[in-house]
Amino acid sequence: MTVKEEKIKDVEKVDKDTASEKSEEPRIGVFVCHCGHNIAGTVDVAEVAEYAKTLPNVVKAEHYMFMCSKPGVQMVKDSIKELGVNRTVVASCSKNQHGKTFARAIEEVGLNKHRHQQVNVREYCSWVHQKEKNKATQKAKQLVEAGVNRTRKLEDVETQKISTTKAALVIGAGIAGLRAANDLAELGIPVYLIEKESTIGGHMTRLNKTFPTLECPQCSISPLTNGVANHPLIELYTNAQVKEIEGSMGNFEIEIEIKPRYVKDNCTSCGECAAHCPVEVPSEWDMGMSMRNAIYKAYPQAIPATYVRDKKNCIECNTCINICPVQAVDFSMQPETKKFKVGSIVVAAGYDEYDPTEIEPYHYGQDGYEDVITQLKLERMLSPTSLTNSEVLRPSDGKIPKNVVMIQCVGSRNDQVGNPYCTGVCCKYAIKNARIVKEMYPDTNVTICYIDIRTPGLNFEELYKSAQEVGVRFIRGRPSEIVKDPISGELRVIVEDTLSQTPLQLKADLVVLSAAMVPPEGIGPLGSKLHVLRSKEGFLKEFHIKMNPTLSSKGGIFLAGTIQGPKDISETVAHAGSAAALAAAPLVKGYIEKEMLVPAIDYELCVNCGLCKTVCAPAAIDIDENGVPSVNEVACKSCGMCMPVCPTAAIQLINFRDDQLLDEIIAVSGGGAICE
Amino acid sequence: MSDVEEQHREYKMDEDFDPKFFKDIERKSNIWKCIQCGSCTASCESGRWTALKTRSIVRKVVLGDLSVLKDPDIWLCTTCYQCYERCPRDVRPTDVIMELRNYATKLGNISPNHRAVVGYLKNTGHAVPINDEVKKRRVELGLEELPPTLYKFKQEGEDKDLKNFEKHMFPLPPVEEEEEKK
Amino acid sequence: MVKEKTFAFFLGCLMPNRYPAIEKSTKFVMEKLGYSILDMERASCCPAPGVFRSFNKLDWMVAGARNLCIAEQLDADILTVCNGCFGTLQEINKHLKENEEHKLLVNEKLKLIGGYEFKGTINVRHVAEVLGYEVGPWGIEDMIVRKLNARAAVHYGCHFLKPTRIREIESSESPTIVEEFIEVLGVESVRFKEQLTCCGAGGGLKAYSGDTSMTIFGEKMKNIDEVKPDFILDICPFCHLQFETGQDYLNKNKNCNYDYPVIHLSQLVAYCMGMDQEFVGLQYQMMGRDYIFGGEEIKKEEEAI
Amino acid sequence: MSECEIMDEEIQEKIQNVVVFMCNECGQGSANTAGVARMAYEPAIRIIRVQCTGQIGPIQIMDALDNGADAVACVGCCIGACHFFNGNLLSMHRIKLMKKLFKELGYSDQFVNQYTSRAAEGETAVGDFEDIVERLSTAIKEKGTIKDGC
Repeated sequence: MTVKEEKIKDVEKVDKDTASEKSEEPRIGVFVCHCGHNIAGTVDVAEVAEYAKTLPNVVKAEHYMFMCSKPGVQMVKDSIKELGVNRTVVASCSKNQHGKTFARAIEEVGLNKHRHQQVNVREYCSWVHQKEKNKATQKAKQLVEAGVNRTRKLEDVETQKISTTKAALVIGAGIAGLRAANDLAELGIPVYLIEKESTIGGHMTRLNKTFPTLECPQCSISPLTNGVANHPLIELYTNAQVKEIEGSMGNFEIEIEIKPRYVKDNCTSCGECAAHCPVEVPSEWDMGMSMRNAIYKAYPQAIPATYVRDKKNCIECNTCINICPVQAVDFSMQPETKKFKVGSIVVAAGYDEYDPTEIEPYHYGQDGYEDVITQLKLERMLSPTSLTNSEVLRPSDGKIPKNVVMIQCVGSRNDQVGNPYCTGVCCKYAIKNARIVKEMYPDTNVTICYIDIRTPGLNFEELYKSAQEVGVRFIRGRPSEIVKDPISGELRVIVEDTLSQTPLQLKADLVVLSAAMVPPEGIGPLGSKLHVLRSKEGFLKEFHIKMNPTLSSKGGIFLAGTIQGPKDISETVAHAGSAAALAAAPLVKGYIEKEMLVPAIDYELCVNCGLCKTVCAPAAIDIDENGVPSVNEVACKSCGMCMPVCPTAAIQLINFRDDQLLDEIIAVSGGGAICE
Repeated sequence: MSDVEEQHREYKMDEDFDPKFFKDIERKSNIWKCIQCGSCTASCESGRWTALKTRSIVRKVVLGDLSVLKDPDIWLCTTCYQCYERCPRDVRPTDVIMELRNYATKLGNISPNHRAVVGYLKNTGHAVPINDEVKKRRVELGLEELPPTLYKFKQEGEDKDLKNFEKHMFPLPPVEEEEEKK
Repeated sequence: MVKEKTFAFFLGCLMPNRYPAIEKSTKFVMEKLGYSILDMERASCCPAPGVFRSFNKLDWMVAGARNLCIAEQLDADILTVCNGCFGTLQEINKHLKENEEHKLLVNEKLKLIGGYEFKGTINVRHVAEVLGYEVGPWGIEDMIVRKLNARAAVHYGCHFLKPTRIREIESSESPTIVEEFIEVLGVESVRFKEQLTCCGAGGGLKAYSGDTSMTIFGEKMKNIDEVKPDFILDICPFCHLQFETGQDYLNKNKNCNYDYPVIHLSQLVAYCMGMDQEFVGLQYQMMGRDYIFGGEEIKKEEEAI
Repeated sequence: MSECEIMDEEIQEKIQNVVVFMCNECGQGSANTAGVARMAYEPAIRIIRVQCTGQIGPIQIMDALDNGADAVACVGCCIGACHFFNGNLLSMHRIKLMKKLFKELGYSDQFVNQYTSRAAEGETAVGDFEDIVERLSTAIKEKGTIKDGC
């Protein structure tokens, strides 16, 4: 008796008691189907049925022309009613095809549908061994025998209806978050919308015009921002971040931490405090292209309109407190935390623009190279609310540039920097900006240095053609370096025009880098709080790129927009809409139906090693403080991967326990049936 | 294909290329992933003044165009490694050009000056042999007249290493006669 | 293991056979800093990468490995003063340590030409890197006897920093190792256009076609001439040779009249540490013969030179 | 004439049962497609459906070999497409370790194998089965079957 047998024996002993209490002595019904000639043509079904009779615990063994037909199914039901059969085996086609019909049939007669075992003797046996009839019959016998062994110890698995809290959390209030929040609210679901910054709208409020139709972004985002701001069902929290997330699909407990605004809500946003505030720092919202005070509002149409004080730069001179006509400024506000329950979470944390300082030959951000900017900074200069009132000026001397050179693929399609992907967006917005600049200053020569112009989709090729017509020069070559002449201070972009094979040195008064889209800065901690998997590029990983691009790796958590990967605005809105719809489904229905095919932990055997937690991809196993694991049944995907890693076989997936599998393996390996 | 067409044929066919030839060129270099972006030629300082176009050399290797081996431009590279640093696909063009030079020497196109340098190495152990004027300076500076390198031991008669250099190292194909080369 | 504070001094070709002054000043500096310098008997050419690696990569590695074995027998790291030698030896050393297959091939041929066997127990160091990082500006401060105040055009060369993934010393786009070091000597590094480009001599180009190498060098000299430095500071005898013969060639053929003295880092440091001007060897060089360093003596306890 | 016929008789009847664990998603899907397309393969192949090949540990494999199976194989989804994220990678890793263990014990390491397949491709599954039988027959030629304790 090897050590393994003893171990299995003890487990069996434990299981036998629990199993037998629940389902009295097993009485198995075996039904072999002819499936016309599909099975009977190769396998001698009568012989198989005869053999099944001889197996232990088998009380009824029949073979019939078409088991899946009405009379066939009725035959199964009768056997349960009359002979008290409590486990059924049907040897016919595959589980995906008719497994469900027999499962539903035995459920109608009061038997738990998991007590049925489908044996595939058609696709796995008769159809593929048509030349070896004798061997096919032997194989069919063994498969049926395995089915019988397997069904002997099947336990009940009931499907639970778990009620869901009818509320949703949306993280991030960019265009994706606003869209998702709005769609959810329209379905009557209360939404908690939290935003890390002090104002909502995300990157879109910074843009000057959006491609391909060059309409201004305010008109596509302001209905959403206003709609969200005063929607009865949406609670908006700005300056707020997720602190803790517990629970699983359908019932999450969320704790958020709201950083203080130091300005009460009765602020009429008259702007007096900012006007008199002595402190001036570069404004992050304006990408550093203009200054803001220590107490500020990001941009005139910001929502919420209340001002916010930046504690780090504030010198506490109290002028804002004294000057405020409604005494809204209050330095004593403390960070507060809020807890609430939600059914689903939509993550719409957006993206960050790649910081090109890492590419040293372009000297971005080094002193003396102020005229090397990124596309977002150019958008800020062009936009109506900019400091330069939408004039394009050189940051170094404020003059209008004579030569503007745009460089594509900065930080993307670059293995050295570790971003091998192409965002598919930089070409579109570079061409848009190039055209706008060329139209504003016809005698400035605008050049785009590209590797491949990628403008797929409707009316983007027209955008490309219109830029060419207006006179934007396109040079195919990736610039290697931006050189500054120390004496004249003039920038030159060194590039090879690969189409005419001539190395060029382009004079450039202003260089605009089309920087890639990279995962946002706070993605690490957010990802670990949500227990979701991330792709190798750092974005959150979708469940399946085609079948389910908006569900994350964990049930109940959905991804909207660029947090899942680089997208342009129209794709983001479509993606956010689908995320909202999927997130709303369990909430509108009110419950989640989940088959409780989940692991059971035998705490006598468990040594608290925590290995099961490491292997569980949907993070459904939580370890409490003294190391005892517990299974979060709703989050479990019943994949069974925790079983082999458990050193003491303490965790066993119901109906896939080691001994249940062992019985089936024994039969299939030719070791003969085992009896009770 | 009559030979008249053969002469004026401007287009190339698959037979003119032999991509297998460069199969194991610098296995580490990812030359087959080159997207022809031109960063290498743009950062090439020698290419600004000469006909050296690194990108088109890499292109010819990827296509398997063997004319690149006879092309004198590959000898204009100063191995400054700027293209090696700046290639977004990590193709390491400097190593590729050095490898091409290896193939080229096997075919025999070596410049006479380089051949002379190999000669110096083989009989003095140095690419730049010493001369009397420098010997005088060394003495004035208080250093011994001959540095303790191979050349000094050759003067003192035991130069077995140098003989081995002669025998085993840097075998160069013989100099073809003039007319064959043209 | 490798002995502390000792270096096997790899001479190479250009230093001993053209600019012995650099050899003299390097020995002087190292001994003053407390390092013991061993002679590498039977060392040969590194061999020069431009010419020999272009002919036969395997034989290039074998010749280089032979020099490494000599240093391994002395059980000391190699010290070089030339970018070419440093580039070759460091790359071969690192490559053979990582690539088993080539190591066997090379060892096989090494046995053939003299019974050497590459083990990979030493590292290859460059004088600029030893001074810049190991000794550092703080280490040399109190050894300075003469503090200059001059403006120098620093030329890094190519093989010292690049390829960065193999040399792993410092970024090749904005290096500061030499600038920071010579600041202590009272020398201010003056920026000029395209400072980090190549002097035009490498890759066997100087031998292959002298005039191409001179056109590249001409551009370099034009940029240097714009900022009018006091002297040109280099860390490689081959660049040293190129700057010397280049200025002479441009003066003769392209009617310019450059006369910038070309000084190697070792010469500069040796002079500042008290070696008298005569040993620095400017008088043997073609350019800037009569350049007087200037700079005042630092009146500290006057130790004998 | 499918390749398995030309195998000589003596090896042929030595192969009685080959246990193949197939995952519920793509593994058994490809066997299904092969069945629907009537692709013949060696009748000794016995298929067991499991939730994911990541669920199959050394215990199940040793059980199968203990009880008379001539070879064991796992067919999971292809890399990156596992419905439970890394099930197929875990089982690939386990089977690699078991192969090493077999070799150390002196058995041929061809008794355990891991394959991946896609639900839509029947030929991949049949190709895997033929590969299992072929490796098994070479192993038996060299060292005999696992039963007679080679």
